[in-house]
Amino acid sequence: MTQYLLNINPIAILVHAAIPLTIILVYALVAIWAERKVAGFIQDRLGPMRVGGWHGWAQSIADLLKLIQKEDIIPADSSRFLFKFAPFMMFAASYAAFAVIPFSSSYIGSNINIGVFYLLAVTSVLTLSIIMAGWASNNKWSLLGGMRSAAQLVSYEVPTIATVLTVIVVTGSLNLMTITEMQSGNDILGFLPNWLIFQNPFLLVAFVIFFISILAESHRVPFDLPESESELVAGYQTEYSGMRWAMFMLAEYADMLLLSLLGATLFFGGWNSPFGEFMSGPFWSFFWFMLKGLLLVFVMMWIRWTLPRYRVDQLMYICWSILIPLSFINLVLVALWEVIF
Amino acid sequence: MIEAITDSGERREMTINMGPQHPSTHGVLRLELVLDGEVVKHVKPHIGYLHRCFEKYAEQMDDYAKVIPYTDRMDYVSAMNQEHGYVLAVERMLELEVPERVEYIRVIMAELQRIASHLLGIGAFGLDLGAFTPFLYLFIEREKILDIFEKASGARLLYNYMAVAGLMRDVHPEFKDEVADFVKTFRPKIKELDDLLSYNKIFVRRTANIGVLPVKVALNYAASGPVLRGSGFKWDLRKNDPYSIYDRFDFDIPVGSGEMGSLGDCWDRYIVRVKEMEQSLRIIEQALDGMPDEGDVMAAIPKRIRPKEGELYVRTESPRGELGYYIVSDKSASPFRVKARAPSFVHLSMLPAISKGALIADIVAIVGSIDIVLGEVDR
Amino acid sequence: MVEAFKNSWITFKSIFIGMGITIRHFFGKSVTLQYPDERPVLPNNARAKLYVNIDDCIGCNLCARACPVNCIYIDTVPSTSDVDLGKTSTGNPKRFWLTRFDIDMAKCMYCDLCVHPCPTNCIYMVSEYEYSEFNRTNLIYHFSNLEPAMVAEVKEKAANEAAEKQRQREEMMRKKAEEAKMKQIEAKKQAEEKNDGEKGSEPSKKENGDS
Amino acid sequence: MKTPEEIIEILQNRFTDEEWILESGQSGLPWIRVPANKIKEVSKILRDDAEFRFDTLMCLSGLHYSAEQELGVAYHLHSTSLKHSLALKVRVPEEKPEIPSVESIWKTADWHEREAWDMVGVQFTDHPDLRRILCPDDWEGYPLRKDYVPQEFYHGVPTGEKTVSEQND
Repeated sequence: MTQYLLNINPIAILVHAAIPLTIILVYALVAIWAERKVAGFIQDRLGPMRVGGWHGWAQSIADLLKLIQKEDIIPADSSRFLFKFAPFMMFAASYAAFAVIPFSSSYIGSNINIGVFYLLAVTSVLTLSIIMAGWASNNKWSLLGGMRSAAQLVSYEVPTIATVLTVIVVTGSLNLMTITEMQSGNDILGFLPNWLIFQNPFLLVAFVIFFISILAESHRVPFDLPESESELVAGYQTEYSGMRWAMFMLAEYADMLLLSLLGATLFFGGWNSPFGEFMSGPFWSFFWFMLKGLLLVFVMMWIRWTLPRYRVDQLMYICWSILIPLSFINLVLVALWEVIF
Repeated sequence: MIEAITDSGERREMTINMGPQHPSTHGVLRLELVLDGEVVKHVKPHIGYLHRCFEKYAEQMDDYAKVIPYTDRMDYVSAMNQEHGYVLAVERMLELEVPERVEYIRVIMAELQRIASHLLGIGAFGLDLGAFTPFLYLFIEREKILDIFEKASGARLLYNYMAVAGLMRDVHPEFKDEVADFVKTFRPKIKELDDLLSYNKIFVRRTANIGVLPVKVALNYAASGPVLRGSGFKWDLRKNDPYSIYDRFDFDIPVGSGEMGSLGDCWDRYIVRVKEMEQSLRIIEQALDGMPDEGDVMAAIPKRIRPKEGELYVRTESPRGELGYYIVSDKSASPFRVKARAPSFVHLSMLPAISKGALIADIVAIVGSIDIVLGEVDR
Repeated sequence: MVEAFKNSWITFKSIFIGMGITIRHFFGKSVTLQYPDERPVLPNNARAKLYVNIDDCIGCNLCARACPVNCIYIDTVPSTSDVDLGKTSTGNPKRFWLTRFDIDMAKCMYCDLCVHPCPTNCIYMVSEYEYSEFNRTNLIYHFSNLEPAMVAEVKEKAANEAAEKQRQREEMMRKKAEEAKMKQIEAKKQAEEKNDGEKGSEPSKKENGDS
Repeated sequence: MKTPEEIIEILQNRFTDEEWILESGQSGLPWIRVPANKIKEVSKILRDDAEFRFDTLMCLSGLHYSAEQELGVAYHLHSTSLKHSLALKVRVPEEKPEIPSVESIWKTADWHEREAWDMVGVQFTDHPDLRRILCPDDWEGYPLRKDYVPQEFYHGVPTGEKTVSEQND
């Protein structure tokens, strides 16, 4: 252990830690602005237009500055330590998971051979932090939001893991870098890239289940029950204000990106270019990877501004009665397909 | 609250206040919910946060006409219908006849207002269930109606447009074209709404079989309007107790059919409103055809309105249901008593009866589906 | 099983239809008006702010009486005989100095009821809608164009004239009373004289009648 | 379909010990004056009897007759099956304003009666939950009485219009 610690280069660690953080922060600023623009355009509005000139591009920066200045209110009878700690823990959980995401053909935070397993394990800390926030606020709406979210996240982890398993069955690896590398090339039907989603019809089903599950995991409509504003005011965030609330927001968007990037890695070839060797290389692979991830994020936004929300019992019904059996059946079918072909 | 969860073994109930500041109580309504987990054991509505003494004000006005702006403020979402009921009551008290043209304009205005009000009601209902976008699409249409109102009356929300024995001012010359244009552009939007919201499976699952209101209970509670029709009872004051010139128009009364779940659930109440908008369009078209182009908009009345001693109860079909005015005159220039029987008030009182055993999310749906306006509940 | 698949198919179908509609709107035109840059065009008769054309006001107080919220305050002083206030543009003669014509726009509820009774159409709604203030008292609009000195002068004059008139009236009354008294006295005198005469003549009449 | 005249005749035959009168003003519609202690009985008959079938209580309003020092309650009934309407009125002295509740007959009377209690102070006996509904629970006085003077302070907050504007100015 001490030997291991002595071998660590602190600067390398800092650099490795800073790269995902920069990506998350820049992405969060852009995504919050983009979410408002998407909402605006879908609703025949314009969204933010004033701050910064062109289409209000500086709106989220202005919001951030405002949130920093805001008073940090802590409810009198709250459990102070947990209340203060919860937002940071939530962000830490999604941030830590970025360590194993292969951003580009030449960059991955930590190329460990249990990448997927690590990612799923670390993100389940999210549940804990949300319950913490909900309970510590000493607010009934927060508590309800926290309980809902605990139930929701724990349930939807099962179909997520089951669909990830299908990919692992096909690729035989837990390392995300390896999984991505296995998907390079354009061999299917002569022109389609070797992405897993094209390789196996049951993987398409797996992707649909995976996508529904990550919608639920990142609390997006139609599964945004923990913070459903028309029912629970703001759910577990009700008592938060200022930067602590901003941390929740940041963590939520980071979570969205994380799961979208995971989806892109598992099903859409990660950083592989859709045109084979054309436009590949470390920079372009980063570009393609982010593009795929952001497209999935856009679809999540698009769904959010289209659909109403499920009720809590229906949410559970969908998970336990439909998605979980379906995902396990699908797992078997994928395995059979792999054996036969 | 902390005991409620640290307590192991026995189930304990949690009392929670929904409102008066809550995103989906449609104003300042407080619901006292007793919860077992997320299941609602009891609901106790508390109202009065928006009480503005409409009735006391009405008694203190020294003119019957001065009450009209206050009626606007009762149900601020459908001000035209509120005025319509009140002026009809005073006119019946005075035994006045109003010019033909006035009647037609009043009906067109009332029906446009009904559409505008339903658009808001439906949109807010969708919003309660988490569908944000339909709400804003419907608002675009509502704005068009408000533009027409603004051109005619000068105001966008509280019109004070109808006067006793006539209208405050004549409509603008291009009124007919504008309304006809609106009718034409609005029809396809209902189809779009159906696709986006009404028949969306998630929406249906959230609303079907929720808050079921049997006809018997509805009648015992004197429910009216879309709430009663949602329970499958064919009852519309425009047909069953015609006032103004509604007996001249040909339109249907849409009723709930239990198409998606059981009869009288939230979805039925919702779809009745959607279908009613189409019927209102039909009435508007017919009224536009029949409306005289020229004519006075004010009947000759004495400067001071002094009805003879007596009293009467006049009811009209407002977008939310039966809007009644009980007016008592003691021969003086100010009314002795004006009581407004607000449909939302009655509908809200049945909330405890129809929401037993629902989840919190269902309470939101039920409150949205009975479409209350707190200005009218509290008056 | 088949039912479940059918249900999920319907769910997915309705979701895709909905998403199709929203994406169409995504690329459609927006209806937003960028407010301070673009301004909505209000119709001419929009009711946004009360305005009084004070030159045409005759101080009849009808608007203040029609107001349900009592937000119009009018004080008038009758004009003296040496001043002719002229006529309004509608031809009504003006007989009052308007020492105060205030409208509390913070109280006004834009109901239009004060506009209709006005005999000279001098109070009306205009479509100016940007008049928010930091201080509530700034929302009380003063329409009277009389200087405070003028107000005092006018008031004094009016008071003087009123006093003069009162005095005149009293004098007249006194004169009248005197005259009446005189007349009464005269009448009494005459009556007495008559009576005296009648006393002598009456019996003779009777006698005549009897005979 | 029955006119009030016909209804009063039937009632007269039913309750022979009372004299039923149809009252009316010079304009508007007539109403039947019902003695306070009879209202529940009459209501039940009006709702259930095949001749009446008044299944909905459209409106219930409290009134204050200051000249006679009496409180009144007006009931407006309608029958959806027979399509006739009727107005009833009960008047009680101000000192003892007790009227039996009709909540058990028409559920809608629940809130209407609470409102009448809140606004004019009619006491509905055997009403299950007679609390103030529009005003706060600890409000003083009955706002719709003609001689009502609003309390000056409510929990230290001035209630009058004048005091507020004076504060702000």
